[in-house]
Amino acid sequence: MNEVVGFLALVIPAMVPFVLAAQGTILSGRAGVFNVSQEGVMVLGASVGFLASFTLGGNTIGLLVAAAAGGLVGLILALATTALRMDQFVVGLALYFATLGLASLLYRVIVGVTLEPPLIELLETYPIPLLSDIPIVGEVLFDQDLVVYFAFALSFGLWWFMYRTSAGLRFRSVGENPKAADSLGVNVFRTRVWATVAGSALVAMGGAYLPMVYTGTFTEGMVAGRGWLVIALAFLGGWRPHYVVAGAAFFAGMDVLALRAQVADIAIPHQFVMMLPYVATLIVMIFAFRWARQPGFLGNNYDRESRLSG
Amino acid sequence: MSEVAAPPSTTTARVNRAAWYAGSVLAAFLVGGIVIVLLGLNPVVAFESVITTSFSTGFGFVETLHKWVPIVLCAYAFTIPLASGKFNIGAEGQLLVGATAGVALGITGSDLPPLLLVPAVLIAGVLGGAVWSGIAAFLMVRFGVNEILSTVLLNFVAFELIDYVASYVWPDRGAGHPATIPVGENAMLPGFGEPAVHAGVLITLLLSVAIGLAMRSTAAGFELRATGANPRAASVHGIRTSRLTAGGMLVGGAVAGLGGAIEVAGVHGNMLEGMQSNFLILGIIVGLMARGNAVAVPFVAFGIAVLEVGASAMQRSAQVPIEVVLIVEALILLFLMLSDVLRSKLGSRS
Amino acid sequence: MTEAPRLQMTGIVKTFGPVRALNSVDFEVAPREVHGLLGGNGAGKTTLMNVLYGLYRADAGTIELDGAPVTVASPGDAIAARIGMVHQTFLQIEPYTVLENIVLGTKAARGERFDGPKARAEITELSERFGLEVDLDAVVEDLPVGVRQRVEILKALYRRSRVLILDEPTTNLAPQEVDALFASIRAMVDEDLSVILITHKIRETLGVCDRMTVMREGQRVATVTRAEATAESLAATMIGETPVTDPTDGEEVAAAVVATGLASADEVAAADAGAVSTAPVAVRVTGLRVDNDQRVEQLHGLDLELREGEVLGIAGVSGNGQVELAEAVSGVRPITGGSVRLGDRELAGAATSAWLGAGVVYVPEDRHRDGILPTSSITENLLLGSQRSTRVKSRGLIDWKAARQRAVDTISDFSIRANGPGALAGDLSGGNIQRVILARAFAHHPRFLVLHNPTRGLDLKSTEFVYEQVDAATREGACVLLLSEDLDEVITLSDRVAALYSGRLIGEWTRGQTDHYAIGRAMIGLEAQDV
Amino acid sequence: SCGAIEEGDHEVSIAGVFSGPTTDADYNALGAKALLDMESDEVKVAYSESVEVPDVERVIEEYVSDGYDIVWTHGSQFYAATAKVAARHPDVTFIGEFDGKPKDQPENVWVIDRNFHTVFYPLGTLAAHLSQTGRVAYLGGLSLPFSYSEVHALEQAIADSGEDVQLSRVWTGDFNDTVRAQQAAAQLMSDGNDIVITSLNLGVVGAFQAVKQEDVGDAWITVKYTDKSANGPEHYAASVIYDFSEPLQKIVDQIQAGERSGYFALTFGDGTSVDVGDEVPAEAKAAVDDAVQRIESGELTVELDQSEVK
Ligand SMILES: Nc1ncnc2c1ncn2[C@@H]1O[C@H](COP(=O)(O)OP(=O)(O)OP(=O)(O)O)[C@@H](O)[C@H]1O
Ligand SMILES: Nc1ncnc2c1ncn2[C@@H]1O[C@H](COP(=O)(O)OP(=O)(O)OP(=O)(O)O)[C@@H](O)[C@H]1O
Ligand SMILES: [Mg+2]
Ligand SMILES: [Mg+2]
Repeated sequence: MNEVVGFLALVIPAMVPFVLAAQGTILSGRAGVFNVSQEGVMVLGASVGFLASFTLGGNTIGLLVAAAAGGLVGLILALATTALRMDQFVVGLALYFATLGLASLLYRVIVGVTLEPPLIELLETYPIPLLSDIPIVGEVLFDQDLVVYFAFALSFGLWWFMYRTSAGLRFRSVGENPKAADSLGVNVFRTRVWATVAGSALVAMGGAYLPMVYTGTFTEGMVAGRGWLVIALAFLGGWRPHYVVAGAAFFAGMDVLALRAQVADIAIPHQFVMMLPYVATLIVMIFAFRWARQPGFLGNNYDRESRLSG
Repeated sequence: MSEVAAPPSTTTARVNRAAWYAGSVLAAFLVGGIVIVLLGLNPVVAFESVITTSFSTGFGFVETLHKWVPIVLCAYAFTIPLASGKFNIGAEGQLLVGATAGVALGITGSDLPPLLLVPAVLIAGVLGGAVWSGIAAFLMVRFGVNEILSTVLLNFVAFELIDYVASYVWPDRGAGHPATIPVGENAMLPGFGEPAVHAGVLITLLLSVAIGLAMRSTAAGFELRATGANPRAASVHGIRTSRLTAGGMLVGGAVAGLGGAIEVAGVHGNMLEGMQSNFLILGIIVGLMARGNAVAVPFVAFGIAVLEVGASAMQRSAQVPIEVVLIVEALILLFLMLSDVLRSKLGSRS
Repeated sequence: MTEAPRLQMTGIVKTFGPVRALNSVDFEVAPREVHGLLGGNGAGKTTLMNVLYGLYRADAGTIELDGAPVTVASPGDAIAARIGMVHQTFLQIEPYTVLENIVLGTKAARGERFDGPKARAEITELSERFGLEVDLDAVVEDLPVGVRQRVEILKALYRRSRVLILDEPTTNLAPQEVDALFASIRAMVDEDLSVILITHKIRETLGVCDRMTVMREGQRVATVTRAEATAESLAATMIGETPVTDPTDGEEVAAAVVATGLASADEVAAADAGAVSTAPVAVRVTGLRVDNDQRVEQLHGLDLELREGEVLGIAGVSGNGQVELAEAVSGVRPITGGSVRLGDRELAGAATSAWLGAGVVYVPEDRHRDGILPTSSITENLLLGSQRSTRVKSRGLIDWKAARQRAVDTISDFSIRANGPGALAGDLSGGNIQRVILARAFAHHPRFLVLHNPTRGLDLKSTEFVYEQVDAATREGACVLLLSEDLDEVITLSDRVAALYSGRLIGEWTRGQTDHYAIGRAMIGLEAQDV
Repeated sequence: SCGAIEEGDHEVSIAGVFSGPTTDADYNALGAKALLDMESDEVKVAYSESVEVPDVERVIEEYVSDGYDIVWTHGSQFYAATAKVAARHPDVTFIGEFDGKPKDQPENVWVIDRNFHTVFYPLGTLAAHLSQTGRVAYLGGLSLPFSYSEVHALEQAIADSGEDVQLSRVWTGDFNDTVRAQQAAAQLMSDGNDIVITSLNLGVVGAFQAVKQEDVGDAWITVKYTDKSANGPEHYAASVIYDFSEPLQKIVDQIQAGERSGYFALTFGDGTSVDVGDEVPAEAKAAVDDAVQRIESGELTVELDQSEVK
């Protein structure tokens, strides 16, 4: 029992950056904008989130400033790919570089060379009354920090929005067939812009969560490829909010399991254990063809007057 | 992700485009210069070293050529599958597995004569890379697994794999870093001149010509592009699209794998963690800047190699922090794209 | 006229780069009028309507509705001004249901949940009133084109349009369905709508339109009332000349005559009656079994035979196995049973390229999806399929210079309206795309030509052109399998005609013995007469 | 510190090559500090940071061609390349780092032996005396020979202490992956270990956060390179602290005196020291002091065993 709780207690926070960043990714993806700047934006989020918490005091501020920074990057991506119709992939990669550089530069300017890393308080947990008293489930799910609750509420909200509201119906149509959506009066431009801005803000929050829950400080490599995995996760989850949560649980679970196996002194070279999450994902994808569908117009720019788009 | 077709190219159009591109690079450096000034550093010294490092010394030029090789090869690893509409984001994994295969042969076969061993090492690299992209190709054709996903994941698997090889199979105990012991002398590519340029540069040059020709003027190259443009129409007209896309992935992986083997046999003499550097991203950028045009790839790659070599010089000579280099690279890319937009806007007005 | 016109477009100009698609066009539609919009491929009909619908922004010109000027900068504005449009190529969200496609973006969907009972009831009522039956919960991508057409019309009606644009709506419909559509149009006009109908079929135009406007090369050339118009005058205006036909044989007469809609096809065909071919059998299909995309068997052991130089016409409403038949006998779709022999060569099971090599050439129905590489040049599109042939190569490599020259020649031979051989195929108008496809098909010197709806959406001149090409091919000994929903076309071109219904061939009529109504009945399954 | 070398400006010019950012408050910050301490009217310094192993040869060559007199590569991963370049440029003097004594050391290369195994011995002593559960853990980054030598030194110390303590070890695969270090440390704790001996760079910040989740006195952490007690003073057991300023100064002095090759082993009093936390019981602290003394006096030698840990 304790084993299970201990395991899940590690999995839940490990899921959060994946969930936030992947929901951000599918939000813009469902509007047709294929963002590939996640790795950089998460690092920027971690840096800016940490720096804001450190200088202004308070993690909430840090998260908000990180979200704003991410949103700004999203705005650049959105405008470049809608108003200017620049290639989404190239702009995304350029922003990956830029945000990666900016993250370190800001840290260098504000903190500089020191032998003592500056620290911020970690996020506090807020047990939900009654619910947190449920054995196992309560301990694991309802005794967490606020960002955990936010991530899950957001996922449910996104699912509700996309599949249960008419605004969601309009929203998804933009990523499937913007010309058809446009011909019915749906504002493709505006939809793409807000989805990309909001999506990128979520990605940055996913990054900002890392220093706040794990380390209390920013380090350059702390995102460690999660941004790239988030793209894989969006495909794995078929660009749907509910499947993405399941996919994030799978990623985080395999990751924690891999370390667990090492701690338990399993006599396999640790490199093979560390491969596990990636190999397992590939195997799962073999059976994922049923749900792994992507938005029909993902990655393409829409030009109303061109016959080639739409 | 769209419009990878090469724009029409008359001579004036080409000159015009080159001027625009030069302008965007300048603009990027201008903005970068402002950042450098704000940091209280000297942008003139910084940029001088970017431009001069590759050309002022023989060593700088050789280093630039040596950096050019993996960038070109990774760019092909990206653009060849892209022609058929597939995104190979796995060049670094393929490069590493190619390097592993190359190093395996270079170590175990160190007694063989160079005439045998060097080609064997390169071929091993090619096969290693092809196997790695082949996994993605198989999953794509057989099970419909998205290739972006599989190639990204296989990169991570490759990182662990080479860490294992460098830690357990042929570890170099004194390296202070995960690295294998050196390959035999006989496995090393011959060099020319002083400082020596390894033969991989020549191989890459020849390969570039071959790939450019193949993509442009062979039936297979045409079929690859046709598949990318409209897979249904291509198959209606007798093209075996899944075989072709899989083939494109395999060739892409093979080229990246060759890059790995050349890095082993030409530059490092062993396999070490981190040898993939940022060739994947640079390769993708080169491929995209060249609009997938195989002929343009080596030229664009040379520009990027000069920049890469010059970028670290900027840090050395003017203490410009490394992250400013990333920002300048991003700006170059953005401004290049922007120049395309502006150029076509102005063009359509006149 | 005492009433203000329902729609008044004045001085509309639209350019695409170097192409001047609309050159100061005036266009007027009266209230409760069915207004035909005619013109050759690329004349600018769709462009004019896209301007009206806000999809294209005009360079100059004004629009008035019921006497009041309106600005239409986006489709949203058009919908607000109660303009509805059924597009030439469907604009539908394929993974959505019919209901979702219809309510998408409307006010009704905004206030309540999108699958609410109110919207459902309203749409059901509309579809009954106008005879447009659909299953609201079906997913659009699974539907046959005819039904998807109805979805498009319902979309416009649901938005309470007062002006409804139908851009070539009949191309996908069987004769009976066309009749039903025209009945719906009449019902709409009775309810105060004005309808703009774009079509290439003069007979239809004369049948349903009150007035018609003819366009040519981006300009309006005439507007006439039905009373003033005759088929000949319309055709002449469209083409810009009186058609000079110098008939050398019966088929050409037939082609020209049908194209201009002058006479009943039956009469023409009768002129050359009874000529049963005795040439050797070129193609023999036996026991052909084929599945559709959903792996449901569509053809259950079909047999047919074609002799050299013969045209076998297959009439039928789409969705009865046409696509499966056409793709199976051209080697594109795998065959689950039976045999297809070309001469004495068995082709079943061979790769598509082998069929192509043997001389089987296929002109698919869906040009955009199956026919062209939209982002590639005309040169490259013309090369598609022959890239491995030695004809196009020099020293083992594709000779692009020669290919470009061939493209230049083809553009002039086939009168393709394009900006040179480097123009992207996707930028061409529908008719010109078809010319590219046909040019490519004929360049293969086919032994067996499979044509599926080859003139759908083509103007008179182009249609005539296709007929001439088919004729030339048969004279060289090729045999042709013609699948078409255009009964006139089938009867005119074919030596023998059969109807395809539910994956079975029903009846057989040889040239001169055809009977429009008998075939029509067979097409919709009223004549259960197996061969 | 700008500009290439101009003749006659300075007596000596020194270039430093660092593997990570100098803002890391860790190994590279130590290096940067040592180098910048040297800077004066007579001594010109410059450095490159975040240099990857595959690139280091080029970076060194560039400093050589810029005319630097001394090139110092900070980190044993750079030794092979340093020796290789040194052989090509007999006029320039190089300072490389190594774990142990290299076999063939060029005439113009100084070697700094980081001597990790020796300084880890007292940490083993400390852990043996401090542990209440009888289970202690080593948390490393990459499984390299030097980290094996640390593990063997710990084993030796534990055996010498006579306590019944079991040592387990985990490698996160990255010295700087803070998040994974946090997860691994958390798992080690939940597995019953009460002392975590880290051999990490930035990753240690994450490990601190995990250890801090436990009650004070029930869990301890030791760190390497810099004093990171501020991360969690109540759980902080000890650091092995490194200082490169003095050694570098000494070596440069000798080079200027004409001694162009040599071997400098960092050891207690000469570049390293052990700092024991205030909360550590006196008995354990005494044991550590004793171990340090015995090493300093030469009474005790810690065996250098770089063989793979099974
Ligand atoms: N985990 C879940 N939680 C809640 N509802 C679920 C869940 N899994 C599936 N569903 C149901 O499935 C529906 C959407 O899932 P599905 O994967 O079928 O999407 P879809 O409509 O096919 O998406 P699209 O067509 O946009 O790709 C939801 O409306 C919901 O009723
Ligand atoms: N989006 C576009 N981009 C470039 N050129 C266009 C575009 N739309 C139309 N054109 C050009 O404008 C002209 C008019 O085309 P349009 O589609 O209006 O013709 P049409 O009369 O509808 O022909 P069809 O009967 O073939 O449908 C053609 O030359 C066409 O190539
Ligand atoms: Mg049209
Ligand atoms: Mg679905």
